[in-house]
Amino acid sequence: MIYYVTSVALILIGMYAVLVKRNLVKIVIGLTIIDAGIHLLLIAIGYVEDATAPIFSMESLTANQMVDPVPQALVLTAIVIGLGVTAVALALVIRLYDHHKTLNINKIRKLKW
Amino acid sequence: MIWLPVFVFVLCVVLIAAAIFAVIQKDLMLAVIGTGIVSVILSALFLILQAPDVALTEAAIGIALTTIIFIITLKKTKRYEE
Amino acid sequence: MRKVFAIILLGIFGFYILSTILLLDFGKRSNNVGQHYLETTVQETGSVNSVTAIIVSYRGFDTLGEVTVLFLAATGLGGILYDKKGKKRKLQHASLIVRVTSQIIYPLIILLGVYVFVHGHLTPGGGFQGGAIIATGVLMMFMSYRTFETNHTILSWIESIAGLTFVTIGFTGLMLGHTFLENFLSLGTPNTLVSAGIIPIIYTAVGFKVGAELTALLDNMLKTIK
Amino acid sequence: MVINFTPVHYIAIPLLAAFLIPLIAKVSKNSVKFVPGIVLLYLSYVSFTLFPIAINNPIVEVIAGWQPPFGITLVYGPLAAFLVSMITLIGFIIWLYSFRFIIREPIEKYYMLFLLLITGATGIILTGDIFNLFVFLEITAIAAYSLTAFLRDKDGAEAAFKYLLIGSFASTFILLAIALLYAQTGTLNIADIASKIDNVEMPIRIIILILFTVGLGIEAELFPLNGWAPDAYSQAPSPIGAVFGGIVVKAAIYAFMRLIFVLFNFESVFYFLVIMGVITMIIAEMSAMQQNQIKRMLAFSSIGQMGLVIIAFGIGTEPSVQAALFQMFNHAIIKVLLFLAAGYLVFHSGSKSISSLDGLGRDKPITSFFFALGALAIIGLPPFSGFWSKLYILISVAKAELIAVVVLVLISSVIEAVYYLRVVSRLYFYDENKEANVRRTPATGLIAMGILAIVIVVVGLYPSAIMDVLKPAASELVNKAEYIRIALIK
Repeated sequence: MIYYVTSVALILIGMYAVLVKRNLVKIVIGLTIIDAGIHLLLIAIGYVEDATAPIFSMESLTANQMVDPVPQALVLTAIVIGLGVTAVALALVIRLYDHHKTLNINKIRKLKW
Repeated sequence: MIWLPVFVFVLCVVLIAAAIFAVIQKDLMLAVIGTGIVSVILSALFLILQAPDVALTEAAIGIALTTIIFIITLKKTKRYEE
Repeated sequence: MRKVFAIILLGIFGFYILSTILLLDFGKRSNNVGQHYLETTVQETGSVNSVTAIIVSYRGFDTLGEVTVLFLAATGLGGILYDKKGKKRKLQHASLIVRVTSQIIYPLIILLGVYVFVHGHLTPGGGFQGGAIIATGVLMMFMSYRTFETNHTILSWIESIAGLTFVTIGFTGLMLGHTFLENFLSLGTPNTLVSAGIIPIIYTAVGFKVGAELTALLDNMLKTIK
Repeated sequence: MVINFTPVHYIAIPLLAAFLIPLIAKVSKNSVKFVPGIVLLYLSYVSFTLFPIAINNPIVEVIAGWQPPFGITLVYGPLAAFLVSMITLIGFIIWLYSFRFIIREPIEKYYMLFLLLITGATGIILTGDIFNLFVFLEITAIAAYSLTAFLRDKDGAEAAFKYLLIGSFASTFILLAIALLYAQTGTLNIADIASKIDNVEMPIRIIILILFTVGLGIEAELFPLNGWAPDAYSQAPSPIGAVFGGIVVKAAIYAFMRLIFVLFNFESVFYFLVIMGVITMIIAEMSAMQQNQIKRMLAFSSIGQMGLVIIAFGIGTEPSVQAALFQMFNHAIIKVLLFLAAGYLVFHSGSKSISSLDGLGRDKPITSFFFALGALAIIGLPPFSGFWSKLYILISVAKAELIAVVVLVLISSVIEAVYYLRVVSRLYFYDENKEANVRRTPATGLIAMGILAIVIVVVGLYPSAIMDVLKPAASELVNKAEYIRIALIK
């Protein structure tokens, strides 16, 4: 249960950063924190108590002693996708800084909302 | 393993604290390090949740690469929030 | 004002999401797709690591998409930062200790990366993790030797050939079997290096591709001059 | 060895080509331009062979030999076949137009991103797996962000960043919804989820629905979530604006509607859709009226048209869905024509604002003619295709006895007519206020626009040609049990 609460807290903290913070880098940090929260949530959904990692490293292990591998596969994909989005976002930040010489979105005309 | 729930609780509290730190810190370099700490603890939690594959990915991508590209961005732009 | 507004909005959102999520079971086993995978992975794919089996085989199409996402990110980043590169960075090396140490560690990191993706079907890890580790090793060299250059031609060759290998294996499956990405090699004995059919081949291709892509991505970002 | 055409070609072949482009660029930079054209032409041929089969027997392709629900499937039913073929053809036309229009470096990156953007949209439509849908959505989104900033100017980077922020929120919501669905049903195959969704408790189901509505509504340009669209449309290169309006939005609407009809087909959702559609339409048309930049105007008009499509889907009967699909098709060809024509008009006049288009009808008669034709078609004047789809939508709305909605649709059509005719009259009846850039429009651009214009006129004369094809497509979307049976190969 504590994992669920923590992951929702992370998602909310990240969203707060995206909605309230005025600094471009901070906003991107917020996005990575949201991602972290969702990843934790997915892994927690797949967890089974007193089970081991889904790797049949010994003959004696059976399917009933393992956690659900599907959320792990999904999170792996999601982490890589998150890296891609973060990289593109930061490239845009560098571009915007190059044009405006500021990271404050209040000083960048169209990004106000 | 009686101490494990306590340990998890402490990790979760530190995780949230690090995330809040990353959001409110004015020095962006420290904020980025805060996100790095979030990734480190997340990686540990993944290990506790029996997801070594994901923990390894988070370690290689979340801790190392994401932090590095943030730091490169800060080098190219500005370190302090106005 | 906007702070208050945002907090109220997030409060409502958080309340509904949390109350929904708390309805879910925690730590219970349920009879779902994952359970089926666990029961059949070793016989069907020959891979001991069921996460790897899911990523490369059962949901291999996702992985093709995932590789494409990284490829897109590297391409898009190159496009966005295009005309800014080409200038020389400041030629200031790191200290002697750092240089010597990274000189020694560099091949070890590359080796570790290769180990991780070659053993993806046996131990935790795989193409994405291995590729990221390799990129980290190259980055260390960038940092300690400011003159360290990666050869872009070779990088894009590795990237393209690895990507082509992936899709070609997919089409070979379509021609020899019946479906795209179907396994067409013998499964071998589980828990040995040469086993699990096409999984290690695909993961090796993914490892090279991810390594080359992330290196190109870091290089592109580093070469952008303020 | 005989190569059998299967739906996976739509995704694997463009990926193969995209991975090849860097190598081709090393050999000869100029030949890169041809790659997307060849790929899209090949895929059009694939559509040509597969489409007649799929109309009667939907093709379900299994990936990697795992039967559903354990593996990922591609569902190529009548509806998907129709939309994918449409996307391929329109993609080919837009490529033809880009051929001479995009002269800015790095050209090879432009064509890679362009090809992958179209592939992502195709994947969204074909896939039968919900997480795979998310992956393709991200492919589309990342390609779209990069292309929005492709011109590397101030406004482009701003628009792209805004789009990226809103898009990241969208993917957050969709991923959350997928996590909840997996926790509740234990499967990721859409048809399998649909067969188990009734066991899910109502509150959770509604939360999942809201998450999907917000996530996909952002991509599908629903009312409060479409703030990114006008900026992205107007700052991206013109052909990319056309891809957004003609292809990406269609794929997002398809995904949204598929999920609504299969997972959440309860009464109140459809009322909600009608209301959302009306609000979206009215507000977008009002905003379009106030724009002084032509591409922003087109973007708002596009949002308004999507509102109309959502209304028709919201009625939820088979004829209304058929009309909605017809409207989607019409909007795809007409809006692409408008964007392409506007691209050259903007290029010739040297400014994005509407007032600088004065008198261009005399200097650039052909391009202006195409724009005028597109404008008349999208308003819904009788000889053109836009008329029929609007008529069918109005008929089905009237049958559902929603007279207020009929009135609102008519009012918004009038508003639409006002602002389109304003631009057309400026093209033809105003005096030239300055020297226009007298370069000739390249032949490839004219051919691209010409094909679209011919399609508009021909479909306008023979609407039944498209309507007949759409009949099985509409019944596939509405009939939930049938979809589950087909997609699970039972």
